[in-house]
Amino acid sequence: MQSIPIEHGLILAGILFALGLVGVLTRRNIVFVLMSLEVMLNASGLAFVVASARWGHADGQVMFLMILTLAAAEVAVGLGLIIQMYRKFKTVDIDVLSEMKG
Amino acid sequence: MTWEVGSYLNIGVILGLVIFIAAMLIWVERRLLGLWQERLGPNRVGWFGLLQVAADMIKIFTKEDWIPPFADRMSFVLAPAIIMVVILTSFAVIPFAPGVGVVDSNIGILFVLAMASLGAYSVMLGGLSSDNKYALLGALRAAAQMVSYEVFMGISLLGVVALSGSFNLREIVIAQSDGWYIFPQFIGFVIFLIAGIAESHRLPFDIPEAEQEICSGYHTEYSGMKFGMFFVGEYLGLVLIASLLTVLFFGGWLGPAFLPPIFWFAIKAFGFIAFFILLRAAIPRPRYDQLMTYGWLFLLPLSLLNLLVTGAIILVTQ
Amino acid sequence: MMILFYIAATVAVVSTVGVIVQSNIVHALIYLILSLLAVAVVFFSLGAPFVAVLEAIVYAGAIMVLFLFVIMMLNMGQHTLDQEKTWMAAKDWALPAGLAAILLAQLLYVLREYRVDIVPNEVGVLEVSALLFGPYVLAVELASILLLAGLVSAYHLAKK
Amino acid sequence: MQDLIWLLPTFPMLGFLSLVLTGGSLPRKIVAVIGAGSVGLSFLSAVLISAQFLASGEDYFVKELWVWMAIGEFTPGFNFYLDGLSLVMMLIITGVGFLIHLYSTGFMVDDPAYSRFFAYMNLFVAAMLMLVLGDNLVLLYLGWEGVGLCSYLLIGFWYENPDNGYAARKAFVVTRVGDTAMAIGLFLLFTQLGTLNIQDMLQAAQQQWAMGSPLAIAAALLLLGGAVGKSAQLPLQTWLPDAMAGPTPISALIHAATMVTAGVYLVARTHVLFELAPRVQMLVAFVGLATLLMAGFTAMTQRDIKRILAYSTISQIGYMFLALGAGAWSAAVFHLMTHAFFKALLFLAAGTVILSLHHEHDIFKMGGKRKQLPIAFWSFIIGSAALAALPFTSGFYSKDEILLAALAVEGPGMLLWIGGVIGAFFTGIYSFRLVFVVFFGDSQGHHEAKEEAHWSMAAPLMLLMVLALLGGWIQVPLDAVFSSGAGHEEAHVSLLVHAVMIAAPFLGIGVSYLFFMSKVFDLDKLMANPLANSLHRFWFSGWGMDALYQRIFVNPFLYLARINRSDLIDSFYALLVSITRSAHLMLARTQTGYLGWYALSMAAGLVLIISLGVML
Repeated sequence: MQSIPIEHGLILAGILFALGLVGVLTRRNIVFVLMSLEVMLNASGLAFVVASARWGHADGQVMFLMILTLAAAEVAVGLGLIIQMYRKFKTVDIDVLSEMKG
Repeated sequence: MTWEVGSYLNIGVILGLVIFIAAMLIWVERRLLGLWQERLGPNRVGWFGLLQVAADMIKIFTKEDWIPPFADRMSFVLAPAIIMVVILTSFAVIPFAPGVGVVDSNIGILFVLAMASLGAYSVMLGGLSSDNKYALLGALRAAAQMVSYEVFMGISLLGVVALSGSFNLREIVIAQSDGWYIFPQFIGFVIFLIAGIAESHRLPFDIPEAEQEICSGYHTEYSGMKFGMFFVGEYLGLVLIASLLTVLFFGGWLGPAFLPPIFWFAIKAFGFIAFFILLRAAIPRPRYDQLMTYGWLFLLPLSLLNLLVTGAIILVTQ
Repeated sequence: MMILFYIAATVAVVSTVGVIVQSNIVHALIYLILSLLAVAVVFFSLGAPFVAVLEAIVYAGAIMVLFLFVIMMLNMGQHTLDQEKTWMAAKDWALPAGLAAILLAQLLYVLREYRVDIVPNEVGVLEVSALLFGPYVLAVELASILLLAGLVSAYHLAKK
Repeated sequence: MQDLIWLLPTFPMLGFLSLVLTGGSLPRKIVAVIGAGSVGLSFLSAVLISAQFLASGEDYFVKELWVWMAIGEFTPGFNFYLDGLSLVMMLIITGVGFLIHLYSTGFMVDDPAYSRFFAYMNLFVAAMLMLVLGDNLVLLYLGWEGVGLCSYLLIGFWYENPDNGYAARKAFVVTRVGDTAMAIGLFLLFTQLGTLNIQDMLQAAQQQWAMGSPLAIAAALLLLGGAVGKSAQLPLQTWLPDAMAGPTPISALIHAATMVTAGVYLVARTHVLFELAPRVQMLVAFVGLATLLMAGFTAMTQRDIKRILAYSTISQIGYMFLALGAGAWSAAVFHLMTHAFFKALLFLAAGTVILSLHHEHDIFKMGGKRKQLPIAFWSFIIGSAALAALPFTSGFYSKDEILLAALAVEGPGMLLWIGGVIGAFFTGIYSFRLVFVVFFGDSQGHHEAKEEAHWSMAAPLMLLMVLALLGGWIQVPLDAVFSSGAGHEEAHVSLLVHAVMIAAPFLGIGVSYLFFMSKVFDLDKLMANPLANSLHRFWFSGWGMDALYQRIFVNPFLYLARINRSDLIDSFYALLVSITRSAHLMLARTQTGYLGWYALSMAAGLVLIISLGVML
């Protein structure tokens, strides 16, 4: 079995994170924003798993499970909010929700 | 993870056999239904109508493979492929007999569950991309039903996992040398059976595609080979559930030595398939909300209780 | 395994790009599922089969179904697709993309000194479970409370 | 049974909790049963416990429940201490308290806040029992503040009227002055003697402090401060007349029979300290004397039936302080008990009169109520007789003891005695002035008197009448408590002394008769005299104490508050506020409400922080 350099795993996580960030920053459709957020969350989980593999411990995997739980709860609440928003504003444009300013 | 002996041959033979069996099931089902409903079933093409499947295949392959112009092309094409891929991949971890199987994985059960959860996309994407309200309704129903029953399916399996101490399907079969898990895990077996039928949306739980209510649901717009893939996929799912029941609760290939192990497996699996067909003939379809209520308010607590009691007994007896 | 890792990584990156540039939301979701599955394969190649499968079951199989479910419920139709295209003007992309690129460059710069090869050893279900119900049992309880809170609030929010 | 002493405060506490937690949703009958029944049960257990305690012949009994808190050496226990003194107090509180609760079930029956009333009353009884049964000063202080709180709540019971709220606040603030002194006293005792357990503390004080040592004087003075505040003695007496704003049963229970005598109890409980500081003890006597005379003058001039009784209470507690100062501890407690009987009787009877006249308080608008309210009339006759210490009533025995003890004091004994006798003379005047004006004479005003009250109001009056008449025959078991007490030797005094003491109240009654009954002397003519008139006004206002305090304390405080409103320090804070404000306005502009903008800022911040981390 060949070895994998750890930095490649971390670089992958970094690339995914950056891509997710671009998605969060550019999209106006809130569903896309949430999806990009999932990408970022997943990338951070990946970093944990890479670290776990580096040391041969299971702790990183446990952390990933926590992130998974967090993501599940976050998505449930986030999608509930999206449904509410769509009912109220008839749109998924996040910039419509800019009433709370100043 | 180890590959089985002669694996490439194995892969080819198993894939071919599984698909062939699934196709033949179409004929088997119609004959059996005919038998139970005191009519004949297909009997014109070939010996006992055995070539009916071949005839159907010729028809399906030559039919126009039409994609509605209003449909979302990518998802529309992807949907039937997903179900085929997902279920055929699941067969990779099924141990048919000693030395017969594709891989021997430590996470076999989880792999099957993962594939089953991905199978939901086939139905949902198919319904969503069709841009048809019946299809959408079917897809919505399918999403709720499959996601819900996946949960009980997973939990009902954990009793078996706890007893055998492994996620490896081959080890689970070997652990049943002393006794099949149908006895200590009867409740788990019943729940898994029900959840399995719901997961493969077979009758009587074919709510996503109920012909009488929503006009065949998610595959209303499908025709030709894409429809054929959905159709065969359903029978593949049937074979998969039957195989899983055999492996998890009925000792897999284990049996008296006068028959080779693979035959024992086949006999048990076919018994389940016949049982499923009998269910289709015998039981009416429940209402959608009844199915969901039944699942969340009865099956979920029951499966959790089953797991709890199993765990407690294991803890005490160890 | 090494080849598996690189193939999966490539797939993950490409499909993630697909997520952020797609204007059709269903397509974007399919790309996202693909990306998650690719990451699951990466996990597998790193010797973490348990989380790999969980990634497939929970992330790709359950959470993304929720997304699809909501998309179905909203059913936004053709005009949102067009709107989405107009929202994706190049000038809106410049600044975020630049920023993300800088961030990535920084990360790469920080990582330049690490040179550790990992030989993936399988860390299986047993080890993870022993940790989960040993030292991390409190975290598990908290996670379950979090899930309960998520359940209640999602029910409340989505209720009419 | 003695072990069950914790039941005593528990019953009313449970009553309080059940009434409070149901929030007034219970029907009145059940509220009455809970409210009065809990105190009744408490009384029953008090009687049983007392019987057992007296039969056992022990000097004291301690029930240790649990350690309240433990901070280093400071470990006050939640322990109950029973001896003769707390036994008497406990019986008075539960017994008289029960009668007043019973009376209240009838008196308050039309009040919308029936349940709240009984909740407060029950809480009060529980706190008061805690006060008298606590074996350490911290527990005592808990009860002390508890009764203060209940007093506040009940004075302001009819809070819709702002005046009542004002009276409640006044009572609270004025007693707080005394309580603060007392708290400081507790700190002093603890730091000096290392314990707050009363008995240990007293023993330690006797061992460590010499007679008249400055520490003993300071401790006694501080405790006296608390006692003076609670018992409405000079100079903190101004709150009690105003406290009459509460419902009449409250005045009977809290502001006559029990709470206001807590000061007497405190001094009696810690009498060893006062014996170590003879000057302070003398001060106690003179405080009592001054208070009783002052309150006597004022009571003669009041028009409000409850205020008259309130001043008479102040005056009677003055007698108790006089006794305490004279070292006649048991006489003080004895008078405390008889006073509880006849003053509760008077207040409750006054309540009946007030209720029958639709809450009319002015005695000169009453008159001729003898026939209409016979029970109230006889209650007043007996109560006033006991108050004026006519022979063979309960008040006679206790006041007699006090005056004899005062006479026996070395030094200013004669002065104290004469003052006490003059006070008795005044007592005769004002108590019978009340009787003559209210019950004899012509019926004044347009008020239609109601029928005599329900049995729940009549029965307590009857019982209290018996107690007020015969209470003087009760032997209080105090010898063991005050064994060290001075002034206990039988003083041989001449017959003349006795004659004067018996004659003084009769003289007062006679004067009162001449003024208010037969009208031999014309009051109006007397009032025409400018000197008498101004004196009357001076006394009526309670020797102008309220106005004095308004000038000395309240006005300067308000003045200080006013000039502090816009001072330099404030402007500094105002600058802070304006800086914060402008910063806020600046930052607020970054709050665009666009999620993308926020995320962008976060990302930029992240980039910045990582750059810093990488560079450095």
